[in-house]
Amino acid sequence: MAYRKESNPISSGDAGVGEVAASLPEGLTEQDLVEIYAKTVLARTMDERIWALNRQGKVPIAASSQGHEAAEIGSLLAAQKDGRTFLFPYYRDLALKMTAGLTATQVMLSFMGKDGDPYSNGRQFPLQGADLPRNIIQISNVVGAGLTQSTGYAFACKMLGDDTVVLCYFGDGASSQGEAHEAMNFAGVHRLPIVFICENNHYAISVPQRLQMAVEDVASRAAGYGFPGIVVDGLDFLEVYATTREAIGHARTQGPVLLEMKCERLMPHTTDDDDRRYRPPEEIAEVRGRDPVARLGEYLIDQGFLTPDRVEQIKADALHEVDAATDAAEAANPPDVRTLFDAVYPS
Amino acid sequence: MAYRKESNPISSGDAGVGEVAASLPEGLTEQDLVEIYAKTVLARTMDERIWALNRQGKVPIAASSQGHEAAEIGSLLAAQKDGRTFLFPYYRDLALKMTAGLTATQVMLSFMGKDGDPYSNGRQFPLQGADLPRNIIQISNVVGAGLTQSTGYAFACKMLGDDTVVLCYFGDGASSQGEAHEAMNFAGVHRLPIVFICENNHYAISVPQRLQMAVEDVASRAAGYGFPGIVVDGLDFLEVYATTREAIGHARTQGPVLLEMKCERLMPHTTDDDDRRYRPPEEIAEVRGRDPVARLGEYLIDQGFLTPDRVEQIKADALHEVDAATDAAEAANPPDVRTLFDAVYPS
Amino acid sequence: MTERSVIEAIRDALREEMSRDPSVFVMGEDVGRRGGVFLATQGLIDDFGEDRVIDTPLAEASIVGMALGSAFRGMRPIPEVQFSDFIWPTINQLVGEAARACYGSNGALQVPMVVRVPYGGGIRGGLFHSQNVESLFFHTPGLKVIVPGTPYDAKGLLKSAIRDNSPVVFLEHKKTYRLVRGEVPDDPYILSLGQADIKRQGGGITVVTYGLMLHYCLEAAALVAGEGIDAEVVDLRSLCPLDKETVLGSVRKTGKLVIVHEDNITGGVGAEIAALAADEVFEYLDAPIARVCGPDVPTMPFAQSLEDAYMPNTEKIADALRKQAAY
Amino acid sequence: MTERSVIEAIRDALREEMSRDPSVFVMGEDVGRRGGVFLATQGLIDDFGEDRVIDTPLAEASIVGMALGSAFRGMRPIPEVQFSDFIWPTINQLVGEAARACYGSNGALQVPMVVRVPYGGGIRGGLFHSQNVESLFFHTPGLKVIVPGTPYDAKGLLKSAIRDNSPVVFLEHKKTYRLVRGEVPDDPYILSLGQADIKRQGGGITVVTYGLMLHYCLEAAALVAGEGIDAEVVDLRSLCPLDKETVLGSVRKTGKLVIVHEDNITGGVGAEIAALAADEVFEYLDAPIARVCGPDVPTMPFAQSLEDAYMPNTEKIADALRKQAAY
Ligand SMILES: Cc1ncc(C[n+]2csc(CCOP(=O)(O)OP(=O)(O)O)c2C)c(N)n1
Ligand SMILES: Cc1ncc(C[n+]2csc(CCOP(=O)(O)OP(=O)(O)O)c2C)c(N)n1
Ligand SMILES: [Mg+2]
Ligand SMILES: [Mg+2]
Repeated sequence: MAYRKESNPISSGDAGVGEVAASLPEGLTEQDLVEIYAKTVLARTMDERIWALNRQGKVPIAASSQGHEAAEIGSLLAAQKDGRTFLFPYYRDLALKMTAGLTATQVMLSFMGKDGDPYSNGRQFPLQGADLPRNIIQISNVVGAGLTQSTGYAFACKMLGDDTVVLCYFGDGASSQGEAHEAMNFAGVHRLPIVFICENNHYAISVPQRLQMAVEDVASRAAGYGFPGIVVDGLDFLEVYATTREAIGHARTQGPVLLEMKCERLMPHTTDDDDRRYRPPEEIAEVRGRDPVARLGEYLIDQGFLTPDRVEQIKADALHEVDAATDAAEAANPPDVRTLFDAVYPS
Repeated sequence: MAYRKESNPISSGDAGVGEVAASLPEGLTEQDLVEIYAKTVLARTMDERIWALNRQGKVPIAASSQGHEAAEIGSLLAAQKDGRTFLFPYYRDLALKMTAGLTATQVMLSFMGKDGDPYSNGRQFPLQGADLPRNIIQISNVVGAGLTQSTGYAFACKMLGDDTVVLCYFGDGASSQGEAHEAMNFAGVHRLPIVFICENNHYAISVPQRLQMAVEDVASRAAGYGFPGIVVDGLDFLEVYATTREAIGHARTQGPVLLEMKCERLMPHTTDDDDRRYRPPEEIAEVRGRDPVARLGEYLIDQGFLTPDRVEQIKADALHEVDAATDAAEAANPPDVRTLFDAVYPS
Repeated sequence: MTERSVIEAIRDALREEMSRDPSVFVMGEDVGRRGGVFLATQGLIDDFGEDRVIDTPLAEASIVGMALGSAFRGMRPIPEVQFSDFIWPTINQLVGEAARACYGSNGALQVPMVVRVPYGGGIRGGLFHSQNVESLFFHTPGLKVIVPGTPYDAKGLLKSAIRDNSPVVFLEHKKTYRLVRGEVPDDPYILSLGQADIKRQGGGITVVTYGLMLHYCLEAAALVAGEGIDAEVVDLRSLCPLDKETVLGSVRKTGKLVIVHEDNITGGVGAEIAALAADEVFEYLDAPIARVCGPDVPTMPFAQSLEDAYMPNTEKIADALRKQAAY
Repeated sequence: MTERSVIEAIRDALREEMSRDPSVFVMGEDVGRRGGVFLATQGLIDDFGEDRVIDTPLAEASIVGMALGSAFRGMRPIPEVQFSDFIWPTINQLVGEAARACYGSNGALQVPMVVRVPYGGGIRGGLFHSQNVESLFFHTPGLKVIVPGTPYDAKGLLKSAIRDNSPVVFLEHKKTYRLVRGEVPDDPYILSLGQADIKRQGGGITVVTYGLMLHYCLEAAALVAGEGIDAEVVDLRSLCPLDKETVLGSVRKTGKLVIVHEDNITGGVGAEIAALAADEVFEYLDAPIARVCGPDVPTMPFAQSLEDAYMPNTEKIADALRKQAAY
């Protein structure tokens, strides 16, 4: 874990991190990794399919997780192992939301705006709304709005004396919003059980990091709120897992952590975007070579946890699952027009 | 200048600061100090009178500068000596606004909401609006709103290639607003010619600093925006003057500085407030002993720049001036009711 | 029955609901030891502690955003916006997020939150301590908007609002806080949200109003009664849900409609009342629909002379009634 | 004359004004290399450089707050809010500050700023990329609010807005961007702010509308013309200043009024139009005033079926015209 940098270091007695690169991080088995790899591949396959369906006019809009999978699924796995977390993800978190437990068909229904979309039943952009059975809220895709909400959620957990830790996800772009400041400041004052996770892919749509901030690391802001800021390689599944695990522990007992995961956006911003307008071709090419899913697969083969054949099988299974989901969602009904007036107010 | 602390140190070649406590800061003469002392006393006398007039029902509302005079007038003097600055003060800046050149009568007209109020002609709370002849804008008393405006002003100065430096004043309370973050972040990205001056009196009305932030110094946030943050003793006129001077120079050539001046609020928040509801009596007593105006007077006597008699004369002159202003303002007319509809749009 | 001021009634409601339900809490600037700048929360910190009476940093967007988040965890937050004029930074969380959380999650999320907002002028507040802000909220499906005018209504409606599972904007006219006093039952009671109240019966002209203006309308109605003008004064109390039936029923009876509010006229709540009448009871109308409202300037100025010129008052309302009667 | 789309007309206006006046500049998220998400600013960075085409951080409040500050220094900023749905964080700077800077400084400050805002639905934008946000701005004295519906109007009005010394909210319906094309003069022209335009003459029913709905109204009018219904279509174009005279003059002529907008009905702009008519031309009215508007739900959902159910369309408008004609 050479990458990891700390400002205002985390004051945890947790050993092991940074020293045991060769062995698995605490709490993780070979079996876990194989299972999570299959889920990662499924998410990637879904992500690619959705993009293709957009080109066919069947999915109006999609944001891709490609390049963010290690950050999302690695941190999710830490949360799931912990078992007492609540998540506020953002719109680029298909891989996370899917791995959290939605079926492929449910995901596809959401992307097509069909009846049965578990987040909003077709009212919102894909996977926006809430998935309470899986402890996820993302009311909207308004950038930055989730930070104060998740802070308030964490505050309520503290008031109620339960031991939930909130994970709040956002991009580098969102870090510029005033509410990011307000949320972190309050979380610091009350030492709330929250981990702020910035998936920094160096772009807010087309705006590069140099026009967004004068610092290298969003995590450097944590010092101004009185809590630790940590930078990790967001393409490295194990580093993400281990650091998130540690951050959750810290948050539960000592207060907030700002965890910055350096990711890459392998695709354009959304299906509506053409990144060639603003990203040099060399950069696009270079970045697409830095694929966290491929990296995880290679690692698992290297370690002997998977054979290349098994990897191919996993990919084939994923494709099959996504095919079936596509068919099911295409055949599904649109939401009934009479639902237009439902739930303006709670019933 | 033992007090001064720097985070992310200012990179100025300017010598002298911190080394010449015994002699006067660069650019300042004995004559300057005597003149500015007279203005400081005038501002204090005005401030006390306004409070008294409020109790008589003649001034509906006032916020007092008492305890902030060294910060306000010291930094203003640095700006005036520089000669190429533009100011965005806030509502507690009576001492600054007055010393910037308003007559005592103009100030009084403003506090009474009379015709002739130079800031808004009676539309706004006292001294809110604009005083363009003296390079001052404060559109409103909405806390925090001036930070992005002043940043935009500095951005325009940079675009136009002039060499104005903007001074933006705000309290510790305002530092919690999202726009404080947005403003500083943008100023950092574009290295704008702006000095952010936080008059930290440790309270936002009744809310103490410990409930506002988890850090000791607002200035510690500057590192997260890539520019210097400096803490000075805001009760020390000379330290304020010298550091502001240096910060203006830095801002003009290298970009923003966040200057935090530790002040004390000697009075309740406004004439509507009763600070005994939330401030321990010992604290109130202790704080009222730390009077920057008295301190400046003692210093000038110590240094032999003024005699005690001269000080008494200055006070008597101030009282006389304020008496005359009070009479003039009381005799003045209210704004003509026909002006209600003026200037909704520019003419 | 005990005589209470509006501010006392609000304080009583807060205290009773906080005692009744541990998930109710208040948060905002200066709500703690200071007791709020208007003392609405005075004493609550002594009774319920720092954990349920939260002095927040000065950051309105987060006050509402965090309240919203806490509601998702099952709390019933009562964030206070110190003055209505400072509500603008909360609009994204309030109008963009809270109002749609239920709809946008297809009913999965509920937002039992009451945003308390001291508003309104006539108190030398100038441009930034006097605003009427109801029209945006009135226009936002998903919110409820309550505007009480009396201590009785304030208490009963605030208690209901706190028990409601929708986000409620609860608008308290600052000038009524101490000025308006009235009888309040000693026993617990609540008033359901969404019912207008006919505060004065009459057969000649319907006057629709709310908030501080209710009192000026009642005064004006009393003033012109001696001239043979028989006004019925409908106090909306709740802007959303809007009690269309009571309003339109009254217009059906009187055939004449005057709408009174302090907010500036163009695009105000009064426009909707007029539009509803001009559509749904058109055939009953015997006269043009009149509005007595603030003029289209950016809120009332600070100077007494200018503030008086802005404010609708008893005399201006009485004149409108006379004109309407003579039509 | 050349045929242009709305987005092309807007781009032309920006380019012409930036060429004409060096104090004009654009700022916003992605307005630079990306050319804006709708390509309204495409190519400007090549012609005018990074200094006048500013890609900002993702922080709307500061985009407007900084634009305002730059206007005080004599610039003429054109901040873009990427989607109307994200305008809420700017409200304090826009409604609280910019709209009152002139009034609150007794005329000392001017704000020559145009906030460009792509808005509106019918493009599968769902709850957070479809909003109609005009009503709050319409209700705010100190702002001007422009809502063009055609390329000709968009160009001429945007150029005037840029030259105006008041803060202008310039609302561009996203669905018109590429869908609506029309002739635009090759020679420079401007259109003055505050004048409605009668887009179709008729003597039977007045239809008042703006934005995308203009086109549906024209279609509906054409549709029912064959049935002997003679509708006059008034395109407001400017909500503030509001051209009351053109609207009321038309109603005086026709005696019947239908108001059409996409925004949800309660408290929308249509309410004010109805209220004005019910007051000032009451005696000319031969029928109840009808409104065809979005329903009171939080903006249009994402699913095609639900979006269609939300949107006013030609058929719904034609039905209202028929009903009005039959009254
Ligand atoms: C408040 C707001 N402003 C603008 C947008 C439009 N928008 C959507 S995503 C985005 C960029 C976000 O960048 P970042 O936070 O870095 O996330 P990323 O997409 O890179 O993962 C923008 C500008 C929005 N959804 N919300
Ligand atoms: C946006 C906003 N919120 C609340 C207020 C009410 N208010 C006025 S001053 C103040 C406290 C400000 O504290 P600080 O910034 O520290 O300045 P100080 O008064 O201590 O100098 C508050 C809450 C306001 N004017 N504007
Ligand atoms: Mg990004
Ligand atoms: Mg303070």
